[in-house]
This record gives sequence, structure tokens and C-alpha cells, in this order.
Amino acid sequence: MSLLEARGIEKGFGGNPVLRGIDFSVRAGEIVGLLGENGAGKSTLMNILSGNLQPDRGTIAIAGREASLGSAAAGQALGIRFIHQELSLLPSLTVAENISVGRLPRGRLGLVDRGRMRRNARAALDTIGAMGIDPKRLAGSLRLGEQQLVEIARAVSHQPRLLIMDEPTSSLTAHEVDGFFAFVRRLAAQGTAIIFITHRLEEALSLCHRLVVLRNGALVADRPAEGTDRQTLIADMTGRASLFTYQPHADAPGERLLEVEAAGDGSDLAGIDLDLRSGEVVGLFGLVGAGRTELLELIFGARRLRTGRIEIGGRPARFASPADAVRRGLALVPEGRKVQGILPQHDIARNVAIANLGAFGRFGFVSSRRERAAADRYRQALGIRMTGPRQAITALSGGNQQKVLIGRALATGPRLLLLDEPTHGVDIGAKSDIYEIIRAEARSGRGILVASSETEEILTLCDRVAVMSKGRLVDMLDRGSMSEARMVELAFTGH
Amino acid sequence: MRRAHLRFLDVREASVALMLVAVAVYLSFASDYFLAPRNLLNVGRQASVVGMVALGQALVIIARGIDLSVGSVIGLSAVAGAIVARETGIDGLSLPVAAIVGLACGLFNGLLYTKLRINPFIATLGTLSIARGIALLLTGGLPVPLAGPAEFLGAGRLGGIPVSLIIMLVLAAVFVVIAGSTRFGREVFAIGDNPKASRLAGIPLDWVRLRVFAISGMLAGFGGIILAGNLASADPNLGLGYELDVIAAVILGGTSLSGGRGSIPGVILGAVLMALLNNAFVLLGISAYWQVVTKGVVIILAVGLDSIRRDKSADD
Amino acid sequence: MRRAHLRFLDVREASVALMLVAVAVYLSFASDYFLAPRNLLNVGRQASVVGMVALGQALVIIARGIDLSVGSVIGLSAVAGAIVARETGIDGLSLPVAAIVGLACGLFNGLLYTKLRINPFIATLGTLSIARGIALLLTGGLPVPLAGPAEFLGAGRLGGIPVSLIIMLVLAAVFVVIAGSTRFGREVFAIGDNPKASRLAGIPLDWVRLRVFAISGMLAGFGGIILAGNLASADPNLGLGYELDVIAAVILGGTSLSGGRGSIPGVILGAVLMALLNNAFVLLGISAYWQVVTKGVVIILAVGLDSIRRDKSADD
Amino acid sequence: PAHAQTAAPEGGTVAAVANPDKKEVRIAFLSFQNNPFWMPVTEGAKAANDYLKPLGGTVDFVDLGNELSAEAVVSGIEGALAKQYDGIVVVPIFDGTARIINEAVDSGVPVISIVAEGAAPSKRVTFIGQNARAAGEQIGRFLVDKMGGKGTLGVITGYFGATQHNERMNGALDFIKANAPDIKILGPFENKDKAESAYSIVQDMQTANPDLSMVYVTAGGPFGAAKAVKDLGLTGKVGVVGFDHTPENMGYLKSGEMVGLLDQAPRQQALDASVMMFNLLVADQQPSAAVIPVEGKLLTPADAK
Ligand SMILES: Nc1ncnc2c1ncn2[C@@H]1O[C@H](COP(=O)(O)OP(=O)(O)OP(=O)(O)O)[C@@H](O)[C@H]1O
Ligand SMILES: Nc1ncnc2c1ncn2[C@@H]1O[C@H](COP(=O)(O)OP(=O)(O)OP(=O)(O)O)[C@@H](O)[C@H]1O
Ligand SMILES: [Mg+2]
Ligand SMILES: [Mg+2]
Repeated sequence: MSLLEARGIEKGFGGNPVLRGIDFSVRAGEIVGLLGENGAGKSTLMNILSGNLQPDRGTIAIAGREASLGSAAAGQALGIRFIHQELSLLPSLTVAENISVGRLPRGRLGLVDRGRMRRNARAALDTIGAMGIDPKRLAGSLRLGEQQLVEIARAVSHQPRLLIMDEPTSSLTAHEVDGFFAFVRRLAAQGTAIIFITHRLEEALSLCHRLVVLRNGALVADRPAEGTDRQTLIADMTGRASLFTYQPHADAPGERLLEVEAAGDGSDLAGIDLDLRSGEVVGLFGLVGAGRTELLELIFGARRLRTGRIEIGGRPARFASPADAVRRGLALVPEGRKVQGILPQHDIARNVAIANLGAFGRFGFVSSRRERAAADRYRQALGIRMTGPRQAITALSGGNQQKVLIGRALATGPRLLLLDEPTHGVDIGAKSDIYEIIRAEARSGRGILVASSETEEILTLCDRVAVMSKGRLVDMLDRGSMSEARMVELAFTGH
Repeated sequence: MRRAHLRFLDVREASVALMLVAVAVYLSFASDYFLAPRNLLNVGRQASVVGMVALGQALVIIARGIDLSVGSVIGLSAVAGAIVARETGIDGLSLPVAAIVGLACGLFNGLLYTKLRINPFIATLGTLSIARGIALLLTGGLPVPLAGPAEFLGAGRLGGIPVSLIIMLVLAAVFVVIAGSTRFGREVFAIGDNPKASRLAGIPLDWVRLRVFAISGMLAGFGGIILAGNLASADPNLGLGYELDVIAAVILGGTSLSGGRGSIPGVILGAVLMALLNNAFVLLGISAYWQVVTKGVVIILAVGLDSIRRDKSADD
Repeated sequence: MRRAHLRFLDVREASVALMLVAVAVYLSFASDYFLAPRNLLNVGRQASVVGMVALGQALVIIARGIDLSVGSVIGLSAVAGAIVARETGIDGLSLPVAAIVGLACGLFNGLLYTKLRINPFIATLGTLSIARGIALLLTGGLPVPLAGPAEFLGAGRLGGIPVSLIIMLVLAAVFVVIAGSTRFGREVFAIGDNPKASRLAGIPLDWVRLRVFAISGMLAGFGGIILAGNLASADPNLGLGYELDVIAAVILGGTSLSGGRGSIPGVILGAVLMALLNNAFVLLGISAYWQVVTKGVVIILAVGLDSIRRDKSADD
Repeated sequence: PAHAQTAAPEGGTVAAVANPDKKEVRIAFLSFQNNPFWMPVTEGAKAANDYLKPLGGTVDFVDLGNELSAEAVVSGIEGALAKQYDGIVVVPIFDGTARIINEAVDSGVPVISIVAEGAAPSKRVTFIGQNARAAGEQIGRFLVDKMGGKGTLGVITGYFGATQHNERMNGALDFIKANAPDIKILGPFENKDKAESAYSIVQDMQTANPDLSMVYVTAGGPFGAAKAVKDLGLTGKVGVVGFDHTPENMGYLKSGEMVGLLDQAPRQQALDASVMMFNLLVADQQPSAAVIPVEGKLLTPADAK
């Protein structure tokens, strides 16, 4: 019998249908992979199954009995835990407190029993393979990936019957992913049902028992993982068979755009040498914590250059702030779109236009019409799934928000485009679109620097790759010597 | 049609507008004098200085700041303007001097925030005290008489309409444009919405913030000399406690204290509502103690009216 | 060693503590009387009511709220306590009555916020007016004499130490425990940090918020009767303008207006710094208007001192 | 005779003229309400209304609220003009009120000021009240006398820069400096009209100056100073001098911490001003002078017994 069975789920937002009659079930001990393009409705469906949202139509049965999930709390009471796509830790509380929050253990005098709380946290962290995280640390001081692990630990510590994870691995290192997968398998073996949303097809294929694909709000495929291959899944998701593959560019790279020499920020980064020509796509690969984000920030003026020098287009560049960098023709798509990317109270058009307002009017004025036109342009070019330029950006799915941010960077017409994990949370179809865009931009003469944790992405996209480890640039590989094995090996230099 | 209707009710200033209409309708029945053009214009004039200063404050609050110093800046600028006019004998100097002093105070606030990274609440609380102290030192505590153009702006009328009301309306129109259709305005909203993202998008945070505080200061300086002009006297205690009125007007008008959202017409409606209340008390002869109670109730209702239909969990 | 050292300088209240020490050291050289135990105890007493009320305010601010009504609640509670004591002839009633009236005001604020979703700034601004109005109506504007236990708490001494100082210190200790080691306290921090995430984690937001405002109200009520007891008279205007002092003490002490961060010892240091300043003015006989200027400068320095070494881009 | 005099009302010194034509006269009486000082003012206005009612005059008391400011006075007068009153009695207090008073007078509505007015001249018909400077001087004389020309005097003022508080303070201090240079003066310190601040300031002054012998509070909250003296156990050694016969103050006058209290006869001011306005409107009877000083009564403990 199914642990959870949903029938005929329909849901719309403001008249736009998002889910169209979904039947979905999951059994105890089963790992179900949920796949689909950005905006296909995955998160929405899970929000409904966990009680966060109410369906317009349809029923949900838990262990054979019809349940009405009026709120997240109701779902939690029935043993359903949902780890959201967007992180929701409390940065000024400790890791231990974050894991227990909502039911902090009470000891003598009704005070919080810190010892017990820490032991619980330790146990939960160990279970999921995160031995390295100290429960006493403040959650705000953790890396993104570590924060994600803490969230998982929190959900697990509730010993849920059904655990739903929305892209849990998107900011984990390969190493962390391995530990995490081992844990997921153990958990399933103990009888917990697991729903796992991901855009990484290999992960889905290797971990899950069953794969469910949503497209445009409808369930289009439900098949056992055994015997399914990548190509089938891609076809299910996109309706297209072939996707982007690396195409070496014909012309030789152009003039030198960026030159970094012995650069450092006085703390983590030191002695970075790097150069980039127009028309080139250069990758930055490394383990989490290798300093890729820092390097991009250094080039972009968001971090102060303490040693060495940086030249842009042959002229020295010592930016005091990102504003200077933007003026000199740089643009950055940051990692962590919620915190550093979107303007949540602004509509899509304004989110697109904000980095280059000068281009949308004259004499300090801004034309809303031109902003909207730009949003429509990028909607076309990037395939953003949205109802219109005035739609709130927070109403978009995560991947579509990412596309808006890429649109924002492109709207500045940069000579040098810095991308930090540009396809984080982006579906495979859109990923392919984004790769096309990046290549096209390179062909038109821009230089592009892409930090990525996915070897596949680097191999698909880049002409060269710089591998970083512990704040140093270890080596630069060109197309001929680029391979997954070599990159990973270099990334572990000094570890 | 249905959409347009919803839209109207959804605008941020709907609630205060509703309250304003309610009070006005009530007054037009309760007092024969309320609808007299003269009285309505008085209300407009009484709202004008708070409204003007609240425009600058609104920008500050939208950018996630707060400017507690406006009341004292009103006093200091008025006094400085009046003293310079008296010493030089050139009455016309009072206006530019007041605006410049206000601007200087605003820049001081802005620099404390952007350079020394002092939280705006504390920085402007400090300035509140310092500016008031300087006003007292400059005057020795004595009011300075004031005449000339300042008096015209503060007390004059053009075709029966108070000049200060006209100024406020013109400024409000300018601010609607600034907030909605200029690069600077967009950047103010963006910074208030998400400072981190704004910085990475290439917005010069500190430069925008500095200008925001400078504008608030300058408007307070300008408002100060108009207020003093109205009274034909610049008192070092002028504007004492104004900050709460000004901030209340901004927030009544639907601007969010947590930044990124706000409405310029709402600010003016907020200022007018406060002036209307005071007018009502005088017209209806409400006793002082009940005035105090009523004011509190109306403030709560003005914002609470629409919350009854709003979604409960919306703003967690 | 290096870490421990850094840690000390990194604590949120370091800046105000530094300023406090600086002022104290200066005073101990500049005035022969400053270090006299009696004077130090006086400073403690003078800080006690602001400190007490600031404890509640700190919780409110940590939970991302603000309570502007405390000044008026001080007045209303004191007056209500004194009237009940007078009418019943039972002096002892003044304390519980004041605390209950304060609690009721706090609950009113809390309900406006949690049930009607009125933004705390506006809700408590409304209550500020309403509570003051009711205090004036209850008394007809006349102070009510007060004696008995309230006077002991307000003006009495135990072994030479002002009772109100002892009360403040005990309350501060209790609040350190509440904030750091109770479920409620941690939930207050969690809510201020990220309300949405807290809700998803199963924290009953509204219930926590209601209690936070109730506590703030009750402390204001308690502070009010102590203040009135000190004067042996409950004036309906008691506590006028206190809100700014109280909020300033909280923020000086390192609590962030944007919620989620704060320090209880810092709050007390903030309150003491403000009392110390007033004490310094009198001890040193600083000339009138310079007092006002100095106050502003010290407030800015108290927060600005440490910002010079802080990383510039840190808090964008 | 056409102008037959009735008797002056109780507590007042001016009698109303007869109003044979039964001319209806509406007077707006604008005043604040934030502490006990204003109660006798209000009562005076009410008493004037009762007294003038049979004669055809109404006095409407209009509350300007509990926050004293020039703007409040200005909007009050604007409101009264909008309501077309025949005459206005007002407590202008601030300098900035002259312009609107002139505007009222120019539009044919006479204005009488009471209690306190700004230094800037206006076209008001008359001002009834205590000259703050003279009152300060009266207190200064009393202090010099009481202190025997020596000792230490602490000064607490309401708001720095408030005209009336300044005048009262300087009136006293100038007299003392001129006539008793041996008196050491501490302050002024600002208490923002708050008793609790006065309490703390006295505590601190006494700490730094054990020889403190007298405290002068120019505005609100003198009883806080008296309470501090009492709590310090210095009753009889340190005296407090201040204004207004409020019950609180009278209590400390009786118990000895307060040694002098100057009254402004506020009820009489209110009453007389209203009746004068009536006379002016009905019979065009001009007041006796442009300024009618009210001599304050300086109460001492002997009077409180
Ligand atoms: N609160 C909302 N209001 C309006 N539209 C919404 C809201 N939430 C989601 N949507 C819309 O519903 C659709 C499905 O969104 P959902 O977040 O479920 O997608 P997803 O499959 O999880 O995508 P991703 O892979 O990018 O996370 C999208 O088109 C999105 O714009
Ligand atoms: N919040 C933090 N507190 C302490 N150290 C940090 C923090 N964030 C990053 N670091 C350190 O900074 C260095 C670089 O971290 P970062 O994660 O940004 O690198 P990265 O290569 O961009 O990795 P990724 O982008 O994949 O997360 C590492 O040494 C890391 O430990
Ligand atoms: Mg999603
Ligand atoms: Mg990174």
C-alpha cells in the first residue's frame, strides 16, 4: 500500500494552471525522483503534498486514509517533512538550535537542555554524513553546502515517514554528495519514503527507484529507474531529443580582455594568474571552498585586491566597488540568487533592468516601457516561463529566477561576463539554452568566466579551465588536456 | 473591470485614503465650517511642512534607513537662515542658507552611515541632539525674527491658495517622478529591497544612500524655513518632536519600515490625515484628553482598516 | 589567544562598553565626586527604570518589532495603580494594578499586531496616544499622590543600595536567562532572524509575538509605578518621550533594529551610559547648550567607535 | 444709563457692560491642556461663559491639545477664524504667533492674549499676564533674601530655548548676579518639565556640591526636586523655589522642602480676558492698557499652614 497517494491534484495561481490533474504516489522505503523543467510544477506539487499549499482540486490519502493537510504543521504532524529549495536556516542561531528549533528540549527549570540539544544535533549530523559540522557554530557562518546539510539534518531528526527534498544536492560537493546518498539509501532501507527533486540526471538515475517526470504541470512519465537512460529522461522532460554539445569556435580568440597577475585578497586568495581573451569561455573548477567565488568577487571589485594586479582590456583595474566594475564593462551573475540576486519586491522587468538603468532612458530618467520591452526580449531569448514583465519575480520558479538574473547581466552588454554557478537549480532544457546563450555571447566577442562545480558543465561549455584549490590557482587546462579525471585530481591538490 | 477594481484596493495607500475620506465625510456633516474653502486650504497649509519633510523621509525609509534628526534640522536650519538674514540684512538669504544647512546636516548623517557605518537610527539620533544644541548655541536660546521671502513662502497666498501648500504639491509631483521614473529612484527602491543584490548589480550603494540622506536633510531645512516664515520667527526649538509626525505620515501612507516599498502620494495623504485630525479637534471642540485618545484610534484604524481583508500569513 | 582576544572585541556590546569606560575614566579624573559610592549608586538608580523597560523593548526589537508605546504605558499604569490604591485605601494594590494595566496595554499592542496585522510601529504609535489620553482622562490631568510599597521600590534603599537598582539587576539576570536559555527566548531570536523559516520550523509566531509585547507592556507598567513611587506621585504625563531613550539604550547596547540579534547586558550598558551622561553634565557643570551637543556626540561615538575597524562592505 | 455695570464675577476683577440690544457675541477661548496649571485657566473660561451667558455672550473653550507649540496656536486661530468667532482669547506663548494674531485682527476679529506671549509685537488688543522676566526678578529677590546673599543655588529649567522659561530664569539670575555676587550658581540643567529629571538633577547637584542650599525650578516638575530634598534628608537645609499652586507643590510647601511658590493667578486672567473681550465686542470698551500685568502671589510655608 502507498504511504501517500495523491489523486487528481490541480492548482493554479491567479488563473494560470500550474498543476493539471496529477496522480502521484509513494510507498514506504521507496526513493522517487521527481524531474522536470523549471516551472514544471515540482515544488508546487511538493508544497501541496506537505500541506504548505492547498490544492484547488484533488485528494490526498496518507496510509490509505484521506487526509486534509491544512498547513505545514498538519503535514509535519503526519510525519511529512519538506526541505525547501530555498534555504531557510536561522543564521543567528547555532547549528544545534537550528536542528531543534520548534521543539527545543527542555531540561531542569524549564530551561533549554543544551547538552541534549547538542547530542541530538551531533547524532543527526552524523547520520547524514556531515561529521565535519560543529553543532556549536552559528548557522550564518556556514557555507551554503553546509547549511544545506544542516537543513537535511533537521528534517531527519524528526524521523519522518516521508521526506521530501527539493534539490538538496545543488550546493554539495561531490564528496558530500556521496556521503549524503549513502545516508538516503540507509534511510529508505529503514522504511522512510523519499521524494527527491533534482536537475542532475545522473544522480536521479543512480539513487532513485522510480522516476516521475512533470512537464508543464502534467505528469508525463512514471518509470522505474532500472532500464531508463538519460536520453529517455531528457525527451520526457523537454520533448526534445538533442541538447547542447560543445562546439569549438572557428575563429582564434581575440584581444586580451582580462589579465590577473599574482592577485590576492590578503586572506584566502593568493598568487592567482589568469588571462582571458574575447570570444573565450574559461571555466573555474574546484571543490567547494576552493575560492572560486572569492576570485570572481575580486575581479568584480566586490572584494578588495590586496596583492598583485588586474588588468581589464589592457588597462589596470583596481575597482573600489562593483559599480566601478560594471562601468568598465563587467557583469556578475552571483551564486545564491535569493540572497545576492533577486530584488524580491520588484517585478521581473525591474529586476532585469536594474543593473543598467542608464540604457533604459535618458538624462537620469528611466522608461518603464523600455524596461518591459527588455524583459520581453529576454523572456524570448532565455525562454523564461512567466506571465508578463510585471509579474512578481518571487512568483517564478527558481530556475526561471536564475534566467532573469542572467538577463540582468546580459542587459548591461558586458565585455566580460562572470558567472558563478550559472545553472544552479536550472533544468536540463534551460541549461542547454543557457549554454547556447553563453556560447553565442562568446562568439559575439565577450569574454566569459564561469565558476562551476559540475565537471560536465565545464566540459560542455569551456575552451579552457582553471582549477583552483585552497585559494590558489593550481593549473590551467586547455581543451586538449581537459578531462573529468584530471580536473578532479587537480582540485584535490593540497588536500 | 474586475482586475482594475482589485488593483485599486490593492494599492498601498488605499487604507489611509479610505480613512481620510471617512474623516472628511464625517466632518462635513459634523461641522458647518469644514467644507468652507478657507478651512480646506488651512488644512492643506497645516499639512504642508510635515508633508514636505516626509517626502525626503520616505526616500530614506524606502532605502532601509531612518532619519530621526529632521525635527532638529528644521530648528537649526531656520535659525541659521534667520541669523544670516539678520546679520547681512538680506532677507532673501534665509532660504538658501536654510536649505544648505539642512543639506549639510543630511550629508553629515549620510557620511556617518556610509563612511563610519553607524546605524542610521543612532547616527540620526546623535544628529538630533547635536543640531538642536547648535541651534541653541547660535541663538542663545532666543527666537530670531524673520521676514521677507521666507514669510511669503510660509504665510503668503497666491490666488487664495497658501504658497506652502503649492510648494508641497509641486514637490510631491517631483518626487513621484523621482521615485517612479528616474534612475536614482529605482536605485533607492532596489537598495531597500535587497542591498546585497543591489551592490552586485553595480549600484553604488553608498553614493545613493548619501544622496538620500542629503535630500532628507535639505527638505527638512527648507521645511524649517517655511515653518519659521509662517511664524515670522525662527525659534531654536522649532520642529521639536516633528520626527515622529513625519515618520508616522510616511508609514501611514503605506511605506514599509523594512525598506523597498513605498508610495509618494501615500506620504502626502498621511500628512493630510494628521493635519485633518488637528483641524477636526479645533472645529468640533473636542477636549484635549479625548483628542489624544482619538488620534491614537484614528492612526490604528487608518492602517488597520484594510488589514481585515488581507491574508493573515502573508507578511510573515 | 588571538581568537579569544578577537572574540572580546567582536561582542556586540563592546563598543558601548568601551565608551562607558572612557566616560567613566574621564569623569573619575575630572570630578572628585564621581567615584564616591553614593554617586555611583545614584547613577545606577537613574538608569534603573530606563534599563528595566529597555529589557522588554529589547525582546520586542529582537523579534523584529518595536514598541513606541512604553512611555505612555508608564504614565497610564502609574496613574491607574495610584488611583486604585487611593480609592481602596490599600497602598499595596498599586504595584499589581500597574503591572496588570501594563500587561493589558502590551496585549493590546500584541493583538493589534498578530490579529489585525497592523505594523508594530503604527500599532504602538496608536497605543502611545490612546494610553496617554486615558491617563489624562482618568486623572483630569492632576497627579495622584502615591505611597506605600511603590515608594519603597522607587525611592527606598537596602543596605544603601537603591531598591530600584537591585530590581533592575535582578530583572537583567532573569532576562539573560530568558534570552539565552529558554525555548521562548530562542524562539524570539529565531523569529527576528527569519520569520518565514521560523514558521516552517513550527514556531507559533503569533503566540511568541504576543508574549513579547505583553512582557514589554508589563515591564513598562512596572517601571511606571517605580518611577511614580520615586516621586511619590503618579503624573499622567509621566514617561513622556521615554520611548526614544529606551530604544536608544537598546540599540546602543548592540541590538539590531532589523531583528534577530541583540544582547541583554548591552541593553543595561546602554541605559547606564545615558544615565552617566546626565550625571556627568551635573557633576562637571557643563554649560547648558553644550550638554545637548555633547549628548549627541557621545551617542554617535558609542556606536561609531568600533565601526572604524569593522570591514566596510561587511553589512551591505 | 446705557452702560449699567453688573458686578464682577467671583474671582475676576472686570465687570461686564450691559448689552441692551441683546447682541449675540461668540468668543473663542484657545488654551492648552497638559498639566494642572491649565485647570484654573479652563475653569476661568467656563466661569466666564456662565457669567456672560445671560448677557448674550458665549465663551467656547477650544482645546489646543497637550503639546505646546506655535503651530498648534496658529492652527487653533485659523480654525477659530474659519468658525467665524467674533473675538479670540488665546494663550500664544510663542514668538511665532504674532503673524496669525495680526491676521485675525486685520480681518476684524480682535484678540486678547493671556498667560504668556512671544517677544515679537502683535496687534492683540491687550495682554493680561505675568511678565515672565519680572516674575523671575521677583523670585531672584526672594532668593537673595532667603539665602542671605550667599550659598549655592542650583537652577533647573524646563526646555532650553523656551522663551518663558528663559525669561524666568534670566530675570532671577540677572538680579542675583547684580545684587548678590557671592551666590554660586549651578547650571542651568534641562529637565524637560519632568519631575523625575528634576529629582535626579538635584541628587547629582547635591553630590557634587554638598553646600547646596537652594534650588530654583523655572517650569514643570518642581515637586520632583522637593521630593529629592526630602529623600536626601535635607528638609530645612535645602529649599526649592518654583511656580504654580498645584496640589503637589502645595504639599511640599507645607512639609517644608519647598520654600517659595509664585502663582500666576491663571483663573483670574482667563476670566478677566473673556469679560474684557465681551465688553470690547458689545460696547467697544477698550481695555485699560496694552499690557495688564498680573502680580504673582509668592506663597511661603507660612501661607500653606
Ligand atoms: N506563489 C506563486 N504565485 C504565482 N505563480 C506561482 C507561485 N508559485 C509558483 N508559481 C508558478 O507555478 C509554476 C510552477 O512553479 P514551481 O516552483 O512548482 O516549479 P518547479 O518545477 O519547482 O521549478 P524549478 O525547477 O525551477 O524549481 C511556475 O510557472 C511558477 O511561476
Ligand atoms: N561563511 C564562511 N565562514 C568562514 N569561512 C568561509 C565562509 N564562506 C567561505 N569560507 C571560506 O572561504 C573560502 C572559499 O569559499 P567559497 O565556498 O566561497 O569558495 P568557492 O570555491 O566559490 O566554492 P562554492 O562557490 O562552490 O561554494 C574557503 O576557505 C571557505 O572555507
Ligand atoms: Mg522548484
Ligand atoms: Mg562559490
